[in-house]
Amino acid sequence: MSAVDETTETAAESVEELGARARAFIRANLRPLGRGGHRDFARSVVPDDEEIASVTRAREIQRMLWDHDLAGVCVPREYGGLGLTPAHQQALNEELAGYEFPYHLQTPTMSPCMAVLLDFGTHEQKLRHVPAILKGEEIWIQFLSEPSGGSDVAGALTTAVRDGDEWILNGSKVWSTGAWWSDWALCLARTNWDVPKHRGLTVFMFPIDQAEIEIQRIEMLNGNKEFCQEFMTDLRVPDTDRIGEVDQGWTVGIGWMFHERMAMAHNEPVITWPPVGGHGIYGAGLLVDAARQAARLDDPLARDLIGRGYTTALVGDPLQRRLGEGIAGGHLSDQAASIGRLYGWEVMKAMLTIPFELAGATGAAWDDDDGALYGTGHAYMVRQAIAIAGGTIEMARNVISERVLGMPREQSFDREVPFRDVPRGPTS
Amino acid sequence: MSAVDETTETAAESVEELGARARAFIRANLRPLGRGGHRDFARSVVPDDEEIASVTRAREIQRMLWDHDLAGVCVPREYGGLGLTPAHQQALNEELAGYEFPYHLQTPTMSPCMAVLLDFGTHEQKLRHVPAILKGEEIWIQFLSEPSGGSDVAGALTTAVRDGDEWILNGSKVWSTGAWWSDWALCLARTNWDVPKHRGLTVFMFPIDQAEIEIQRIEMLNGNKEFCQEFMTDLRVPDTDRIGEVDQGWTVGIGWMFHERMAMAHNEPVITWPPVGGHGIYGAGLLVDAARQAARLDDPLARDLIGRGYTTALVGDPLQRRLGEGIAGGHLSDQAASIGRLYGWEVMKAMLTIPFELAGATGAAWDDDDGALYGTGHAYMVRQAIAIAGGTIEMARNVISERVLGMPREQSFDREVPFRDVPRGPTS
Amino acid sequence: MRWELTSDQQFFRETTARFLEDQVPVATLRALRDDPLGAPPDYWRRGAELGWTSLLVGERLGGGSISDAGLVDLTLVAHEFGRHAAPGPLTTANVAVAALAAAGDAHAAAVAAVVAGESVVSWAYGEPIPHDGFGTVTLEVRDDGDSVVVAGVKRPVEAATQADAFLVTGRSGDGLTQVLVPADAVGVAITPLTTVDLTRRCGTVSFADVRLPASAVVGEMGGAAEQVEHQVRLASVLCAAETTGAMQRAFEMTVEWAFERYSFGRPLASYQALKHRFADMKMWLEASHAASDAAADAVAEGAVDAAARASAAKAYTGDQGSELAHECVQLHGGIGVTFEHDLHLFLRRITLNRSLYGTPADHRQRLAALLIAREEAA
Amino acid sequence: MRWELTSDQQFFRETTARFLEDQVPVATLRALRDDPLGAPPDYWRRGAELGWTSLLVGERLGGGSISDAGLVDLTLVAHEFGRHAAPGPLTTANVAVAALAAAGDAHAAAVAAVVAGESVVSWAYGEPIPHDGFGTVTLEVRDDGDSVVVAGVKRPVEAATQADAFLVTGRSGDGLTQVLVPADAVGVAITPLTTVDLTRRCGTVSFADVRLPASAVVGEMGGAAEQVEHQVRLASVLCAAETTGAMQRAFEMTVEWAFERYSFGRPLASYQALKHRFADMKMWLEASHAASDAAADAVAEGAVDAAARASAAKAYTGDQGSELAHECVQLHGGIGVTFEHDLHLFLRRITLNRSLYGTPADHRQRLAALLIAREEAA
Repeated sequence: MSAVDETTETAAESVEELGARARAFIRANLRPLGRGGHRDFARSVVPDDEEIASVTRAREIQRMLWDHDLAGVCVPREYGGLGLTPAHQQALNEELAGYEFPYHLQTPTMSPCMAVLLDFGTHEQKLRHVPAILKGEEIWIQFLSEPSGGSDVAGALTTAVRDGDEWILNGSKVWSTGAWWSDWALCLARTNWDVPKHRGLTVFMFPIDQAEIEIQRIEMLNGNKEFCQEFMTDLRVPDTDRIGEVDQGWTVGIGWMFHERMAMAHNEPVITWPPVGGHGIYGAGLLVDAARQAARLDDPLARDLIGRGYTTALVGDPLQRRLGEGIAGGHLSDQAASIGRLYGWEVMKAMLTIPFELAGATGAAWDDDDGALYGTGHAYMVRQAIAIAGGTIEMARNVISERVLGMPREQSFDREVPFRDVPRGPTS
Repeated sequence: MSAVDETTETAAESVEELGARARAFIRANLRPLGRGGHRDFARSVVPDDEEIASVTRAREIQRMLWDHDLAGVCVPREYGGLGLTPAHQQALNEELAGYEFPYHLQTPTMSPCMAVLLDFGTHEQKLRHVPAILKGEEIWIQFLSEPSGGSDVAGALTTAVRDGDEWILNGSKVWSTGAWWSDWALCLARTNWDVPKHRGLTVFMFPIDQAEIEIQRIEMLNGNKEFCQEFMTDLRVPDTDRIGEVDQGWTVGIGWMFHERMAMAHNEPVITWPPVGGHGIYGAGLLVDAARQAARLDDPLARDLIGRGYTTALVGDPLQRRLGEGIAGGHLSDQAASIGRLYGWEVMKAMLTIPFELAGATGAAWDDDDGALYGTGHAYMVRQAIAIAGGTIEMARNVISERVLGMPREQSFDREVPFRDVPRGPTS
Repeated sequence: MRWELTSDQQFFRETTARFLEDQVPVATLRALRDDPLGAPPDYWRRGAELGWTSLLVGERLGGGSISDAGLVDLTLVAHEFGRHAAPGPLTTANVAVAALAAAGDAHAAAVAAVVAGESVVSWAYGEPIPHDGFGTVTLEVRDDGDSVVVAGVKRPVEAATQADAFLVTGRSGDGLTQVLVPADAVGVAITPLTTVDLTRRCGTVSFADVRLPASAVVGEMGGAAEQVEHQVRLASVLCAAETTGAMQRAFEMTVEWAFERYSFGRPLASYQALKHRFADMKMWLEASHAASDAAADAVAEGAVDAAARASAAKAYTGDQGSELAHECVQLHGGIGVTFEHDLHLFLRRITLNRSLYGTPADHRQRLAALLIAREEAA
Repeated sequence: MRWELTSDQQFFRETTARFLEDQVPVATLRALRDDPLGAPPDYWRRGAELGWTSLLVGERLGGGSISDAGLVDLTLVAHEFGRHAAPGPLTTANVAVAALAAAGDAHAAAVAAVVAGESVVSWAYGEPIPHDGFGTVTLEVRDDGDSVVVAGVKRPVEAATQADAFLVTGRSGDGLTQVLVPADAVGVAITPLTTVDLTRRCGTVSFADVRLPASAVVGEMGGAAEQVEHQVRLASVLCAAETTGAMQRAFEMTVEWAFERYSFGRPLASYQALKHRFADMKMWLEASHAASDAAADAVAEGAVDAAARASAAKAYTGDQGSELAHECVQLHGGIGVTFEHDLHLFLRRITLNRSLYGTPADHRQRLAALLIAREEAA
């Protein structure tokens, strides 16, 4: 499965040419990242006005990429992309090392949302949304997880009922990133309760800014309010905004999961993201920043931790490339994307844990003058979010053992029975 | 469940008095352990003559303990013991730190074998064997695991068929320690194939040196031949050497497992074993010996490893004491012994891994002059034996989650069907 | 916590538990998030009436213990503090008052005020980067005739903005000196830090040539090394006991969740991959209980292995407490990382205790030094 | 190993695989356990004919590669060596001959003999405790007019008792010097070591003022540092590739076992706790493939991150290879620790590669130094 048009004409531009063009653009237009003092969702609470400002900046950068023919490197030309190869995208990514990039528009907008649209949308649906996304005009989110659902996204309780040319949606979704500053949503809903769970789902898309959608922001333990919960009450969606067939939404859902895992693994050709081995927001360089701030650059124990983190990061990029190539070349099933998702957690765990370990007591108590050690305790405490959001690591391990290695499936009590009869708790 | 007679009369001797007496005996009679150059089953191949010599020495020490009223501290007086408390045994253990002790007679002889006999044997059976064991005259082994069995010891295929006042045994047992220098065996056999597996087992005891028992020594990957496999062909055992009721052997088996776990955890009051936090064969002191030999005593990374190992060892003794007291006091189920078995692995893993890590390249290639680093690579490679023998750590985790925490049992296909119908492989 | 308590200990523990349930339920803890003191009014004084601050002080100075070993009794309070993620400077205030009491009658008035809960004295030990290596003391205490001069910076100091005075550990040439410095002394500056815990606060306290009468010295000038070492052990024991209580609570919540939460039509508790992780957690939890109880006994008795047992308990609960808390979050899924859920209260407490008074890595270095010394002597 | 090979590479790899299956099946490996050379007669020479020793040597000196990158081709051989736990000094001999060839025509005859498999030259780099810190070189090479004098001890040296000569890395004042020393030179003493591997042997080689003509120097006197650094990278890449092959084989054996072995009436492969561990192992395995292939590319191309990629591959495969091999043993149960079973052949190979040419901890220190230098320069 791939969001990339395999039939694209031979690339007019070489990888090196694109890289050179990207380098020139970046140096002329983008701001280099500062050293130390990384403030991100994990370490600190970003005030709303700053958050809005960075979303606005991300839209600007995306528009500049569009204007300079650097947006949608792997997206087919008919939908506004360049129709080039993953290697071209990688050349752009590598040039971005150390520079700002349109962080807020990558995941979930480019993938899984746009990737799902490219795989399953109609020609008209793609024409309407893909160029808008590539210009930075539409930011998308996923209406996927539900409060009761945990790892079982196919167990969606959000219900869509047909009413003429429209559908009426009711239910609640959760863990969408930044719903309050996003434009469109991709939503998995139940359209049939009388069949087993995978056979009664349908996918819809709709604008978020509607009276029938109430957005509540979820406060994470570190005070961050990036994630939201949404409540849909009699939300009407035209049938033309349905993606895929009625009750066949799990076909779309499987592709959706695939792209989500690839995105979590930073292994999606439609995503623009600098390599993690480099410096930058989650690059290994931040470990050196932390050790320097802790005055431990010469401490063998600190160096051991830096070496561990750098190893983890350095292995990440080639692994994701190997998985991508293995899937594209038919050496691996699509499901192997879960390996990348699991490894993505290894990298982030190292990046969120090691600075805390380097910080000593400053990891528990800090102030504004602590530079790269600011908020390392928050980052450490919230780190499991990365092992949960975007599909838990437990689900990834299930998928790897069952779908990649072919081991027997876990016993389940929801596969053969109508969804309304599935046990949902100790008393049911 | 306890091998200790709860009704014993009030101890005539205080813990301190016994400790003082033990100290005097030990200093007068036992050899202090040398420093460095630990040669054990994991690091090196002990030649057979050396092995026999140490077994003989172990019997001598046990006999000296007997002669000095220090054998069987917690064993009832009527069977030759002192009828004292676990605290008395602990006082003896602590005095043994740094001295030789009758290693070869502790496990499986004292526990699980003697402990099972004390729990389930008849008065006559105990009178016949327990004093002999305490004098060092009988070394026992377990005929428990089978080549096909893995973790499922209750799935025994060794069969016992009744013939008048005797039983005829056929089958194979494996992973018995030092069968070739031991005297008696405790054996779990199937006496009924037409009932579910736990309901058709019976326990027997018999001398090992018989023509109907063929002993093959198993070579471990490090060249050590401590373990054996035995083949029984028409072995006749009198019914008076049956322990427990016919077909009720799993009742004995549950006690047997319990004592095996307690023994693996060095948490059996009938076992004499110096504390692991000290120095001695697997004491934390060996980590210092290894670091000294590696000339890394001042290396912070080496010290971190030493600190890790020492922490693991120091926590071990109080944990085992806590579990023992918790079980004895009714705060924990007997099944909590599995926690101690699991932790015992943590300690041994540290003791077998850290010296290898300290050794650097010497861990892969050594000679006779390498002192405490001799054979660390062998010890490292064979370390999982400790996580397998005496009940795997996987079984321990099953027991802790299911029997201690009360979580749902794993689905099994062998609980309700006659044992002969249980699937044993992909084709059955 | 140990299996068997005397009935007096049991009553003492339950009194504190009931008080905490009543005074600082989780809703109150959340509400205290931005409160400068991080505790309800009069909370600490009433806790002191229950005995929270008197257990390491001898009877002659107004203290007393429930059993023979006041430190063991105090770990019962610490355990309940962990179970309830309770506010209050329990560790730092007790370590400080133990030091004041150990100096005899010289600071009897200060001791009495602390014991009564009318005053908080906080131990100021750690120093800022680059002097934050565990055990490093660079703050200077100068003898100047009838007065002493204190110069340097301490960080993090628990309850910095709440304390009435600080027990400051400083250096005088080759020796260590401890000084009781009022928070309002001229030259003392206190700035708050953002702290991982919801109610326990830390700050930076700087001493700009603070001049005090010589009587402010606690113990002998330059002769405090042994006392400071004892304080490290006390703090380690109390952190370990409190962390164990927090682990216990987080674990119980998560076991309960595993039975109630269904996924794919089955409770989480029925999945073997999770069951095995619960088994490991149960082992860490029981080992933490055992390690911290053994450390309390050893330090209370002044056993030869007291330093090692205290550091082993601190290192073990620090590492395994964090692992357990992260596993509990993971097993809860998304709800586990929200502020709305209670789990983070315990994760925070575990994280704070791990970081203060020596990280696990710091204590491993101590343990290695202790073991090497023991082996070299053997 | 990479997904896509050219047909030439594929043919080359298969030729070696078939040769190894034919010449050194596991029964043969077991039989070689006590053999002094650890290999069948003529095995190495015939392997050399297949190209095992020529890939890092330019065509002018009799070598040549299958693709553009001889090192990449050589990792295909190393991978098969790992999969078969094959005997032979593959890493050490190739690193040594690459160094000889890099010195131009000076050692053409020695190069030709190695390429033909008629001679084995082994790289003597590491030194005994207390000089065993990775990268430490204390062996002395003295310039003495027309001759050089070599004094010191090297350990462990692969194939020590088998080698015809040693490429010895030594120190000359501030610089490094490499010397080609015949094994039978006066003053050379070789003593075997017990080695974890079944067929690959190590020994200690001491040089008691061994005097050789100045022409024995490889490269410039005192100017070998850069070449030695390149050798460390080559050895790291080859160890990583070989270890990945051994991991692949151990993993395949264990997956197969999990499907065939029944416990409690179910295959092991149906237990979720084990399935999740297999998932982690699969991740380590794919990551090891990726890391070692990326390292081979980077070193072959002389990329700016070549040193970091080589060390990351060595560290990652060293740690994760050992973890995977131990997990495979554990999942096999008792049979997995026996000599009778094949699994230990791969565990041994992984353990040896982990320990030679820098342990994972050594390479982490290198990686930290590289990253710090990069960041300081940025």
